Amino acid sequence: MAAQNAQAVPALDAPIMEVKNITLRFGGVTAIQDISFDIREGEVRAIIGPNGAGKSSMLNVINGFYHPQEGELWFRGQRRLDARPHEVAKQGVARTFQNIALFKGMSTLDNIMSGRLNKMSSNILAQAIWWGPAREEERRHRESVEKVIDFLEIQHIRKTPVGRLPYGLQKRVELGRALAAEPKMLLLDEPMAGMNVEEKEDMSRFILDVNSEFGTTIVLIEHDMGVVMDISDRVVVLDYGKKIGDGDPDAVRNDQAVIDAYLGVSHD
Amino acid sequence: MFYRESGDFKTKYDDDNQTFPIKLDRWGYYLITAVAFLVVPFFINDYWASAVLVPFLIWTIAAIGLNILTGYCGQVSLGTGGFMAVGAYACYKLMTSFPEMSIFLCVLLSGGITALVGVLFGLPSLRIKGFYLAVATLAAQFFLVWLFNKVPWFYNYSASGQINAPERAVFDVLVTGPYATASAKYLFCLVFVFVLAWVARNLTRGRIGRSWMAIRDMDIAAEIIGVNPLKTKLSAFAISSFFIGIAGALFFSVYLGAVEVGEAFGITQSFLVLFMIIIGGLGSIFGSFAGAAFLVLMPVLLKNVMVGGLGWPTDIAAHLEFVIVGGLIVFFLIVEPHGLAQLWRLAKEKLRLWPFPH
Amino acid sequence: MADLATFPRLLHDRAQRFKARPAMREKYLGIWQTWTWSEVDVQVRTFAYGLAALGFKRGDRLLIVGDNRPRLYWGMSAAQCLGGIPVPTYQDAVASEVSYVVEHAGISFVLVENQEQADKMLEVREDYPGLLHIIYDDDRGMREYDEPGVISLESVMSSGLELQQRDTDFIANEINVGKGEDTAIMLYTSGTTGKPKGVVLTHDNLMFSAKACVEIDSLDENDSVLAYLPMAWVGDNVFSFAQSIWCGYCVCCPEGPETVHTDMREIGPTYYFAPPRVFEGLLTNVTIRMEDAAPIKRKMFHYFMGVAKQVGVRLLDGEPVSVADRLKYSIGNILVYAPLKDALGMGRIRTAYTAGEAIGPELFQFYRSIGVNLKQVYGQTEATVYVTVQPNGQVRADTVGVPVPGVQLKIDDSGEVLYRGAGVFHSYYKNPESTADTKDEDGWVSTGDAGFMTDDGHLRIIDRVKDVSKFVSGKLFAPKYIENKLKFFSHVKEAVVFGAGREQAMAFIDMDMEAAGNWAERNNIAYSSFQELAANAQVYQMVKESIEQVNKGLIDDPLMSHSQIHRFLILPKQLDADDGELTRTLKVRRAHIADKYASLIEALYSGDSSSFIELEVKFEDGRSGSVSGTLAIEDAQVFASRASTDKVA
Amino acid sequence: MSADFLYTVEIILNGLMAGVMYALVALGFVLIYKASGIFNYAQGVMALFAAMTLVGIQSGQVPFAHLINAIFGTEVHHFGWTVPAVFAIILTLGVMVLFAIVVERYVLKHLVNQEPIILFMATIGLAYFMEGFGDLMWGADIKTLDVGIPSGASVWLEQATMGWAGEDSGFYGFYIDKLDMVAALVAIVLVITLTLFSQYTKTGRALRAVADDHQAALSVGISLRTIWVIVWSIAGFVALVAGVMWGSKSGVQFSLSLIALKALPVLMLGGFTSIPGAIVGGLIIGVGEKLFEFWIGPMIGGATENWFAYMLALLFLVFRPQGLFGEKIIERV
Repeated sequence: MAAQNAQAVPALDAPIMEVKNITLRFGGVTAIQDISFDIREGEVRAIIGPNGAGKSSMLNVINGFYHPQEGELWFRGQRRLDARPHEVAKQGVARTFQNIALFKGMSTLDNIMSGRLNKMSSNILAQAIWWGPAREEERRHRESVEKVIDFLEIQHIRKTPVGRLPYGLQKRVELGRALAAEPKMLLLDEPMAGMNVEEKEDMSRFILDVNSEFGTTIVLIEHDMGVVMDISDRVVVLDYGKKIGDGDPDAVRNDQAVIDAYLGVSHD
Repeated sequence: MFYRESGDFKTKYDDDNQTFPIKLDRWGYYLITAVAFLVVPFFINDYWASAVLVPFLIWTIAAIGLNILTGYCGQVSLGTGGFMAVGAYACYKLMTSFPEMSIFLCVLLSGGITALVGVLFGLPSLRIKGFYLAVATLAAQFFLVWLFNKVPWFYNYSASGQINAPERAVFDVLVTGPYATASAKYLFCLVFVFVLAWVARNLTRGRIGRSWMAIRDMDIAAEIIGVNPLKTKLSAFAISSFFIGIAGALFFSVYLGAVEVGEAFGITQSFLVLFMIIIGGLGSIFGSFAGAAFLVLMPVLLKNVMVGGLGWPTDIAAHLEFVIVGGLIVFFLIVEPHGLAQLWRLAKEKLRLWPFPH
Repeated sequence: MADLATFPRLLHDRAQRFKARPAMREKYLGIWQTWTWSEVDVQVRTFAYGLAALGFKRGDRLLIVGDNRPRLYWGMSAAQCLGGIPVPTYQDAVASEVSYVVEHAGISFVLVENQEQADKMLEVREDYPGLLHIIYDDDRGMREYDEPGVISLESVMSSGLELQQRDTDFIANEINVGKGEDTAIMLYTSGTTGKPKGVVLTHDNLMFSAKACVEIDSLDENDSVLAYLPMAWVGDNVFSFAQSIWCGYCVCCPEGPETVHTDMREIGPTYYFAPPRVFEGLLTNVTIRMEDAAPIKRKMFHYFMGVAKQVGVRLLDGEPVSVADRLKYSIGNILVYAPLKDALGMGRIRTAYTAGEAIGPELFQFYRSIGVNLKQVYGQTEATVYVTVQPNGQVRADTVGVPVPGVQLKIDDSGEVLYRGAGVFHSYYKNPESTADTKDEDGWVSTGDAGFMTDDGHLRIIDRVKDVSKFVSGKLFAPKYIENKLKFFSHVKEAVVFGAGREQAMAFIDMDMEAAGNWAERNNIAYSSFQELAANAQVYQMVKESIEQVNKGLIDDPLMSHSQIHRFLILPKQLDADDGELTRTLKVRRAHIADKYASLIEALYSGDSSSFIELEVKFEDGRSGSVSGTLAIEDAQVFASRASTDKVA
Repeated sequence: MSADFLYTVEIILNGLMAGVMYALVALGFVLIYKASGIFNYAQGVMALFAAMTLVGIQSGQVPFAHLINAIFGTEVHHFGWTVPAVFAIILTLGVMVLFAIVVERYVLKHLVNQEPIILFMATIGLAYFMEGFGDLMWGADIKTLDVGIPSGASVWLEQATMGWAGEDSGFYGFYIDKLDMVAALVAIVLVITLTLFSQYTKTGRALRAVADDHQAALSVGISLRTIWVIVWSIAGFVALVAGVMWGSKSGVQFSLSLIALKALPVLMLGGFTSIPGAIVGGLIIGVGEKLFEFWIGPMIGGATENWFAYMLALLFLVFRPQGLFGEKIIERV
């Protein structure tokens, strides 16, 4: 994270990612239809919408897990062709999952260390004899990971297998794993689902801290409207795979189409 | 109870990350290593070497190998016997084609060749998962055994179809062939076990090991955080096969001396190694040792009790062995799916917490 | 060797002497980051240069707010280098409390641990604009602060480095100017009444206490201590700062307040200090965890704890113990004591101290019996900790030890303990009246505690002087002392002892419903209400026996023997905060009770064998009703004093 | 029609017959997998065990004779009676049901909620156990099984087709074993019966439901444990049928248990959950391996049946990981 600290505060207006006319289908079902929006460098961008609106699919498109049939993705000024998720990760996109996707067989520390896997490169021979570069690499990354642990205040569970942790802490560890990758853009899929008020407050604080401390761009799906309105800079609203609203929280809140979608006005 | 951890604190990541971070464990490890290298060779006799220690060491290598693939990377393989055969035949061809080559190098190269074959058969793992993959690895098992049986080049066109290990020496001490002493065979295998276990530990604790475990625990999430599934799975297949190949080479050259492929490297061996890692503990190097020890020792013990002690016919003892091994596997899976290693971990945890229960 | 009169000089000397030995450790980023003595010396000097660059001058005060962090301790040293005065304050104090200290001490520099403390100081600054410089250690969340004067420790250090290059001898010269009688530190005592008072301690004071660790416990540079008690507390300054620099032992800072226990287990300090409540908390924790153990293990545990109780303390004191007992104890040591100590992080302790308040004898002996060399020290901020301390081999549960070499003790007519010596504080800052009240012209300091010296020269504390009064005979009457002894019995929940201005002591007993109920069940005593059980003759008999036991214990004390309880009764209802009989913190409100139960007290003194009473009671559901009935009053046997000629009643 | 062509047809026919036998074993796997998510590796050994038990009962063998003799120094081997095939089959069925109950009670019950791979390994353990247990119970010698199924070449078929390729072509007519034909017939009947059972009976519907949703199955009113017993009993029955067929064909011996290994590629091909898949997969593999051995075998040393099925399945899966009849897997996160 030290490297990022040194970076200048990015210009807020430059888009880090542009989503252009994306359409995604599964068999005959259209999950996302002709959606376009942009994500600016350093902002907190929320994607909201009722269940089945295509929010998670959108996230999956952004990080390369699904490949849309139509449309373009532009990341940091370059068109991104269909890339495998691990390639997208290397470009600086990290994410957390709606249903916690931690590595159950590992400790908190190892889980977060695994977030740095794509920054590690020592060769297999050096690793086999645990010599020089491998050892040095491990040491260096451990320190960065420890900073993440310190940042998220999870020192006390450092060596605990994640399976034994309560839900709220697991969510935090998962955020830690994503942060460890020092992403330029962080995708959070319902980071506060199933949390109590206190845990939500903690999580909101961490998200805002990440955003301000490291200048990380954050894309967030969240159901709790209060949280969304509090912490996001701009909001995209999806409904039935279509975009029905886009703008700052206040504008979106007062948008008739959005209100209709949430109040369940029938679709024609 | 015996652990005194106060004051055993870490001031460096290297110390925190070492294999035996607790002082008592470290001493235990040093002690066992010292006994294995400095004491056992002077007391070993032919019976102990051939019935217990040498097979234990060789199976340990195979078990570590399979554990890397199955326990760490989550790819179940039933092709261990076939890969051991590759190691054995590679070793035979190397020994006979390059008589000057050091036996150490022969064995290592055999591992390397097996690794290449392993990668080849690992390729489908990118598309096939779970049981499907397990069954697919049987293809390797059957195909490879068939290959070594049917292609005479592999057994140098010998009439019997068998391969026989020529005599080779290390520092003028024979380690293969009928005249090799028990202690020479034992020490030769021990060196491999010692180094390979250390290598396995190193690999599993660093970048590669974490990639494997990430794939094992949740392959989709692993890919999304940046783990390349292709490289990771293939590296697991390669390294696993390297270990298994070495085990096969040693099994042939040091232990058996003469091999008929269907018998020595049949599917039974594949299952045997799988059982070792289940009983020992998936995802644990210690478990590989424990599982190998268990499955090598238990038949010897049963045989001694039933045939030697009670005077029963050997075939009944053999059948009972099946019943007991099978029963134990089921028992272990029910009681402790993570095997002896987990039992050991729990016991250790208890001892560390003593006198508190939790 | 230079004259080591001040701590900056001492530190520099230790840096030459202990060089690469560890001086401080801090659990940070998962490992124990370690600084050697030379490194600490360099850091402190750089810090001092940095402070100087900010304009910190001789006599300036540096407020320090935060958990125990190495850099905060260095801040103390750095300020001292420049002839400044560190003022550590409680990290959990709210802004308004800190505000008083800032204003009173006239503080313009503050060193804070993190954002939370920085926010607090910014809040203080709204009312007190003199607070110019806020230096923070942890930069988490501080990036966006652009308030003037808020500056990171890192940048202070780097400007320090710059200044150092320009003026290489500056700090060395400043250190040389310092004298032993200079103020080393100012500690605000959280007075229970009135505003906090700033206790001014000089380098000489601290040096006196620093040397005590070598003289009493022969600590050296191989020892280590865990710094986890508030930096504002005098003990931490002595144990984690002054003594460490003197002896060269290592000070270890835990990762955070919630990991103190794990960190303690890892470090395994050899020197330990905790108030009784910490020891009590640990013991409770042990008991609770053992409850969950399998029956066999629990039995074994209790068996060996029994063995320890019998012989552990004697072994520790070097008294003769039979071979069989030694054997039992050593088995117990393998199975229970050693692992237990290890789990508590006390496996390597050479000396542990408790102070601050009286420690229960059971609790005290528990730790000693498993081989932890726990001792009591009696001290005060004003004494720079040490007044009396228990030397090895002379440790008792009921005394606080002998005067530390260099300290004189005397007991005045009212029974109050006074002391004087090298550790006695300079003054209360800007508060000459209080200084004069506490310290007389001859240097005697009043402790506010009543006590006496035992025959073998140990000090025994009875109570606070203000809680002690007199019988008509003019003899000392210390109700709390006796009440505490009574409360030691499980069936006595509270006791209220009367005697001030009377001839004899009498007692109200407030029965413990749970313990008494259990006891009744075991003895097949039927009862339908508290009142009924409280009036039960067998219960009376049991209480009577307890009181007589206490009486018997009192006769050994010449000062206390006439305080034996002559008569008592058991109250028909429990003392209750809702009825105004207890404070909300569950302390007995003596005056209120005396008032409310005046008729009962009269009955006790009149010699009646019973008394009728009717009481208003508030029930839990808010209704009120009355309890009435005739209470029995019983005599308790009192014993002839061995030491005096008091008559038996 | 050329002789080569007819030879090929004969091979295909024989392959189809063998394929039916593979399918028969595979069916047992599918049933258990569908109902309990368990990949039952012990299916092959169950067939062996069933066949051994059948022979043992039929010939009046004393169970555990060797063990008893070894322990007590006695010499008991036979009761001295023989049991008619029909009764023996019914008794064997009873043993298999008993076995199902024991498995449910002592194994499955304790392994609920474990990962599939753990369950798989448990069945390998079970297979080992049963193998040793069967040998202990009935002895490990090779036994002949005869329940009256006709065997040997179908002379009628051979004669009827003789000369199709012309007199001089060297083609003597189709050579097909009667046993294979009976097996095919039995397998077809079995498949139809099972299909009807699962479609039209309450229990059958519950079995199907349990695969999709444990809760739903419970709401039908049959406990999960009962369902498991039923499924394992049916699998035992299928194993018995397979055991009888294979045992009649090549004797009851250890290698019989290896037919499970033959069924595995069939399953990979057909998909673990599909009954039609098992049948079609069996046929493809049966025909495939015979043709391969006929055409390619001689060039590379023969005995390719050992591995051909696996290689075929492997290659197939690489291109279609969900098998023939499996649904396309959409991965989610």
